[in-house]
Amino acid sequence: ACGGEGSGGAASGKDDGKIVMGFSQVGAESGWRTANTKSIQESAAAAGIELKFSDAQQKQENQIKAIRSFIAQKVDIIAFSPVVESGWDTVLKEAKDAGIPVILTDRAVDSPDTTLYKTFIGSDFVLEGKKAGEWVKQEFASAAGPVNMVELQGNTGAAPAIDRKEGFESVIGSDPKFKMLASQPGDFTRAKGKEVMDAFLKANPDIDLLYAHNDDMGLGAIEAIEAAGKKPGTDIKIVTVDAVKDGMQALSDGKINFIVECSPLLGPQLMDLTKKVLAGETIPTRVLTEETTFTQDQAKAALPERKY
Amino acid sequence: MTNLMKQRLFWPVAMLALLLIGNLIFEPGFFSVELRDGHLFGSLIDILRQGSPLMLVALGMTLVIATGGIDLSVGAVVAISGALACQQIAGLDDQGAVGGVLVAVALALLLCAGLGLWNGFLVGVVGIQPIIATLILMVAGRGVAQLITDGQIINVNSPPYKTIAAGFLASIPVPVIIAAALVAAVALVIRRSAFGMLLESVGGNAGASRLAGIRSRRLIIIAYVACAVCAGVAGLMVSSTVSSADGNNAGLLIELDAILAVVIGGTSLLGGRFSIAGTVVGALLIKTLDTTVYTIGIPPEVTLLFKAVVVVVLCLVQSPAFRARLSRRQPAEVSA
Amino acid sequence: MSDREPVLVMRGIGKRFPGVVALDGVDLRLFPGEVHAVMGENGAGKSTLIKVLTGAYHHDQGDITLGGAPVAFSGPHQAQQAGISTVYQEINLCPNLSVAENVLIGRAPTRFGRIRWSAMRRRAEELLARLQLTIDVSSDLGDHSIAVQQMVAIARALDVDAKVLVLDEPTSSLDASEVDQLFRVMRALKEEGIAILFVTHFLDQVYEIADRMTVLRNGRLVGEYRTAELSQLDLVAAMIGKELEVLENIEEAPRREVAVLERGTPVLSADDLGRTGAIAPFTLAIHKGEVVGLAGLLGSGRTEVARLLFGADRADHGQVLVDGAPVTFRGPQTAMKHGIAYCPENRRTDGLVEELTVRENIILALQAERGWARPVPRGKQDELVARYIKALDIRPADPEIPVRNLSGGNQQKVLLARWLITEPKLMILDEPTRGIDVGAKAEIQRLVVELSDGGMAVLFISAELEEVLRLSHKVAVLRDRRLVSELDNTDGLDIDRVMEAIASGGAA
Amino acid sequence: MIDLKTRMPSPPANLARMRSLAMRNKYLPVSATAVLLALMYGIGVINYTGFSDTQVVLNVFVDNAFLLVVAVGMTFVILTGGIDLSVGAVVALTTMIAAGLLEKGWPPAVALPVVLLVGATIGLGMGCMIHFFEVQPFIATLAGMFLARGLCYVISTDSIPISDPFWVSVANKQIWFGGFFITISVLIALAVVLIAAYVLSYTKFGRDVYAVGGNPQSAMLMGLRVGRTRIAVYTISGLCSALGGVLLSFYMLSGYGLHASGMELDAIAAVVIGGTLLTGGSGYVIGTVLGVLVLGLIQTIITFQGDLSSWWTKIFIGILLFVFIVLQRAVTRRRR
Ligand SMILES: Nc1ncnc2c1ncn2[C@@H]1O[C@H](COP(=O)(O)OP(=O)(O)OP(=O)(O)O)[C@@H](O)[C@H]1O
Ligand SMILES: Nc1ncnc2c1ncn2[C@@H]1O[C@H](COP(=O)(O)OP(=O)(O)OP(=O)(O)O)[C@@H](O)[C@H]1O
Ligand SMILES: O[C@H]1[C@H](O)[C@H](O)OC[C@H]1O
Ligand SMILES: [Mg+2]
Ligand SMILES: [Mg+2]
Repeated sequence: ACGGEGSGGAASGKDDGKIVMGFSQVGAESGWRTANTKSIQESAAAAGIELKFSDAQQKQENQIKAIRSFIAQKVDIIAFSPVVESGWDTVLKEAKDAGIPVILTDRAVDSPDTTLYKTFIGSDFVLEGKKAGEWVKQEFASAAGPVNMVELQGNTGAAPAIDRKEGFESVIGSDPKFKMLASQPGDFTRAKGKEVMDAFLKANPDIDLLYAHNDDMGLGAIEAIEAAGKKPGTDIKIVTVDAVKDGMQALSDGKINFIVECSPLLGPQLMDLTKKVLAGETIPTRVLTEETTFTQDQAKAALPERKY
Repeated sequence: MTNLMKQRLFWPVAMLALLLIGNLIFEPGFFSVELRDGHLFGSLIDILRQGSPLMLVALGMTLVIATGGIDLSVGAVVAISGALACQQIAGLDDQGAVGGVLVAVALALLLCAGLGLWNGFLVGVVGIQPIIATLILMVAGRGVAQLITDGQIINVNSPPYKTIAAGFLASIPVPVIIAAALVAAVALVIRRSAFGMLLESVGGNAGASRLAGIRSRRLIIIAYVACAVCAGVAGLMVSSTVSSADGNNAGLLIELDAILAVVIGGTSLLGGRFSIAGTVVGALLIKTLDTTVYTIGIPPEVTLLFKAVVVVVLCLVQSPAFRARLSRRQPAEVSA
Repeated sequence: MSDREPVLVMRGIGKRFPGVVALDGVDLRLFPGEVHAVMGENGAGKSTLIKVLTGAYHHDQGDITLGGAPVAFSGPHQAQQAGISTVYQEINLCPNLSVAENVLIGRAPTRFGRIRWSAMRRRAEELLARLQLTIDVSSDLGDHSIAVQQMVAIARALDVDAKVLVLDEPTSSLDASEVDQLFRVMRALKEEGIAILFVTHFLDQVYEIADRMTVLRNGRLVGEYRTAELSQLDLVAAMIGKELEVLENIEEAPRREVAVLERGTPVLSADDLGRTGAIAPFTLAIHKGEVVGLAGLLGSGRTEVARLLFGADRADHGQVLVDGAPVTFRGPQTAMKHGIAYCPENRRTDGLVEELTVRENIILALQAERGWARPVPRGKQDELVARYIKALDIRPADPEIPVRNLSGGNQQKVLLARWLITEPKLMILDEPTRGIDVGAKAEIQRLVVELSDGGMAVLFISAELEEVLRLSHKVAVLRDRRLVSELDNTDGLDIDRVMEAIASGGAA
Repeated sequence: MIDLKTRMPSPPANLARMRSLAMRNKYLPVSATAVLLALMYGIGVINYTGFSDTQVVLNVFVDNAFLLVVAVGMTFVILTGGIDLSVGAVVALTTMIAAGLLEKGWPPAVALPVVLLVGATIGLGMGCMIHFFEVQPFIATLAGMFLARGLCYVISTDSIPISDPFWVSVANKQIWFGGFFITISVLIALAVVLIAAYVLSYTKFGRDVYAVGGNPQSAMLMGLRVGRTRIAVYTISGLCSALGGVLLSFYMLSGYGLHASGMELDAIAAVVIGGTLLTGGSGYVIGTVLGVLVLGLIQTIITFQGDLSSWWTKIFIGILLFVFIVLQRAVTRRRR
């Protein structure tokens, strides 16, 4: 059932001039990630690029192994979403020595040697946090008393969690009007988001705002808020990140107030850049994903053609 | 005997009480339980409600551990159960139809029973070491769950399905009732039949049990099936809570919590003697610990340290050797 | 002897377990160059005294001096270092290690910290040869019969440069020649001035080897005697604390009438039954009301015969017939369904579930037969268990304590009780009197006679030939894993003839 | 008393047969694993071009050197009948401390011993808890796991890059021979394997490990220092985890609290697949090496397959594990 033909493909790509790309994905830890994978697979097919896909099951070791194996298989280009920022130098040097260009997607690496990869295409998580913070600041601009906030973080240690917290704080932190009552990890999942929100609601009777690092946790929290007899979006304002379909639905239903988009649809841009790199064109070292933010009204308009 | 059982449970119960009181200090309203719209509402109720899936998984795990085994696949089973149920329900014309939801739930539990049978077969018949036998399903099972959901989160909008986790019956949350009913059922079977004793015998000395004519194979299979079905019910609860199925994250690492609950409850991982009541206390203790983290507002960076300290303290106070040493400390005993 | 200084003195030793006072003010003196027996009924406290001595248990009261200096060992390791070498009652070795290692682990020969395996094997072979045991010392200990394991445990203790040698029921599973061999060695050690503490339930052995003895009863000291000055009758009286009526029972222990049994269709017969590598194909029939004894040296295959007949091992040759009809054994449960019971020789690994209670252990087989869905009603359990605790005099008579807390002999009785309550047609008893005190042994022998008179067939295995002869209608002789002859227990049959059959490997 | 003069010595032919049989039984699991591993490799070579390249095999070592070291430590623990769940966390903590110290400018010559010491100390602590206070190993080491991961986050929730020249040079050093290369980590791992194999079969301590695993009660009565042995194996495991962490930090050149997540299961699986019994007392380090190779080869096959979706990857791993373990079991099964 699982793909029979074992095209080990050391040479398979080169002969017919077809580009072979090795792509190492983090895993399939969220709907966002799955949409990301799908986008890459589909756009590769559309661009006529042969994709060697490898799933790292959330482990950096596995990604390094996969990249090594791509080098051994002599692919034309390697792209990957690093699980972690650090620790890629050795294997990227191997790729460079083998003359295989590398493109980073979704998350960056912190290597000082920027010649190890051609470009990084993805969102700026810190910026996302800032966007969320700015909306909050604006939304509560006229509010008098202290604004009581709670935060649902992503997995402890995950880059988007750290950055989105940092971005948000950089905007809000200085303003004494805003009070962060509690901030706990909800592990990017709905179930955990709900559980943590349950506890927040018990401990803090008047919460004005919830900032969730992704839609899923926000959606879980909505359930908790409703179970506590409050109205999400009204009694408690909610801002989240991602803009997946379910999040957009809740946004247009008025249960979420604002979503900062973090698009998983990196595929087309990636394929585009791939061709440019292999054609020897110079490309910018940082390509930002085309992303926006959504208010409730914008969500209503965008929802019908939302794919993921 | 009953006296001894009580003693065995004394320390976990004391620890649970201590944690609850700790919460009370940080949050004066912690113990308040009120009736809101005819529903019981409050932090204590939350602990029971949120603890229900863990309690069920731990319940099944207790039976498996009693045979001297272990089941690492429960987390995957939790995910598969929710995934299949939601996938079925999502395909219904009318998601609100009770009949359709019941069929979906039954299918999910049936599949779980099948998975338990698979584990039981590998352990009891093929004779593979339990940790490895169930590791196979632990790894592959998550893949299966994601295969069912196509890696996405499947949403359902089904009031009957939602009842499993969010409903109330006679003011009491439905998941609590389900968990209590299953615990009671298992306890009853154990008390009223010889199942518990034979299980303990197999776990205590498999060779001697065989020579005493016990069909351990059958018992082992039953234990793994029961465990998987319990995990399946837990999986339904988990997915019903958020009206969606998340093949990757549902029940992630629940096996560790469940094993911890069983052991805190006084059951040895070596098999043999087990205590259902202990497991229940253990599960509540773990859930309370989670809640405590949120209530006290322990920073995420030190949450694990906090848990480590609690587990260590709990193990130590429960350890007779530790208490003996403490009380022996004063007069310089010539023991060394 | 007593003019010399005692090497070991235990004074006023007290030890209590939850609910039981195992030792209460017990004194013991041990002189160099003597064999000193500790005597007492099952549960009298002999093993506990030994474990207190070696630091395996912490005692609550009393003190111990070794070579004049007070000692308090934190564990057997220290005791060993101080020159006390011990063979504990239940064989305490590591079945997963080789025989050689079991003999020498902890003091294996090394060079620059590297274990010299060949030297170790040689040394182990030598030590075993001292006990006239020739086995492959690199084989796993667990592959050997309990008797061989017992010999290995003894060999281990002998290797130590010890002042005191403690032997807790080392002979319970040994046959006559092994016992003889052991005594020879003990005498030699005695000559070297080693003090030997010896526990056994065989009175003959005590009178053969011991110089003095200490008698315990219910955890209390009865007295210290010179063997020569205490008659067997007085010894038993001291142990039991009752006067002669019990003794009379023992004296008149049953002797099987030379039976003329009308033998119809056998309850169970083995037709050319065998298992490669374990026992050569044999044919044997056991009839209703008949006691068949199995005789043979250790390792001759008696246990293998028993296990095949119970379906514990799968035969690869021949067939089993129950009441004349062939039956395929799918495991012990098939045998049990046909009314066969098997009381294994190694109670610790094959018999008891140590953490279960006495009651649970007793009803285990009965319950297994009924399946888990049909529990034996609690009332019936209590009644049955109470009956057998009383009948076999299991002590302490508390059905709800874990069986692991019972003394060795009492554990053996629990195992017997387990099978008796299943009321089998055929009872296979593999060393049922191992570690059982004189009184209880007579009881068990009487029980066997009663049961067979009542129509039960019994296959009786014991290292004690007297016992086998006394009880059996027929004795099957094994040698080298082969059934070599079958002797009817008629007038002419005596121990010598059985021994002869064993030795010559053919009919006498 | 009967005196039997005619004792029959066992026929030597029979003895030799028994001996070879016993030998075969003893090494059967390991040899079976080796044969199956070769088979699996063969299948890979047939199915995938480029698989037969020697470097592919060497890469399995390069990519799993740290796991190998960790699994060797785990072997000691499992041989005594224990288990160590803390290894992955200790590996992560090691990378974190090392990265942290190097970042602060500590010289490698100081940082290296410090991290090894930390690992060993954590192991020692858990060993003491297990021995002195009779806490079940599963729980004690679970607490150790919480503690070590918790400490990681206390140091930093973010990952810390390592740019120390020594570390970088070791990490990048490739030892070439005949067109193929291995890394220093591989050499270190192989050295650890050899030392462990020697210790286990040729030193008193090693044999004590087996004895304790065979029957701790008996081992105690045999006068072996059970407590010391037990504490020592957890210390060794802690030390090996720390060394594994150092190798991982060579591999990744970073410290991170989420490194090596789930590695405890990989290590346990490797040990058990290598034929070591979880009940203790039986197994070999060479088996563990084979076990690691099996896991590594499965991983390699999956990358060469190259077209598996995320969930099929998991299912495929499960299937390969299953096939391997069942075959292994079928080969080694003893007739009952
Ligand atoms: N670990 C224990 N826990 C509780 N009670 C125990 C324990 N060990 C022994 N006992 C009790 O202590 C008493 C003495 O037991 P001990 O084993 O010393 O008897 P013994 O004289 O060696 O008997 P036997 O001849 O049957 O071996 C018995 O009543 C026994 O039940
Ligand atoms: N020469 C020997 N002497 C003693 N034991 C041996 C010898 N050779 C093998 N054995 C071991 O004895 C084991 C048990 O044999 P078996 O149980 O049939 O003996 P048995 O007749 O019941 O004797 P026992 O009185 O020792 O129980 C075998 O598994 C074998 O490993
Ligand atoms: O898991 C995804 C998550 O939902 C968040 O939005 O950041 C990107 C991904 O890691
Ligand atoms: Mg005794
Ligand atoms: Mg025997």
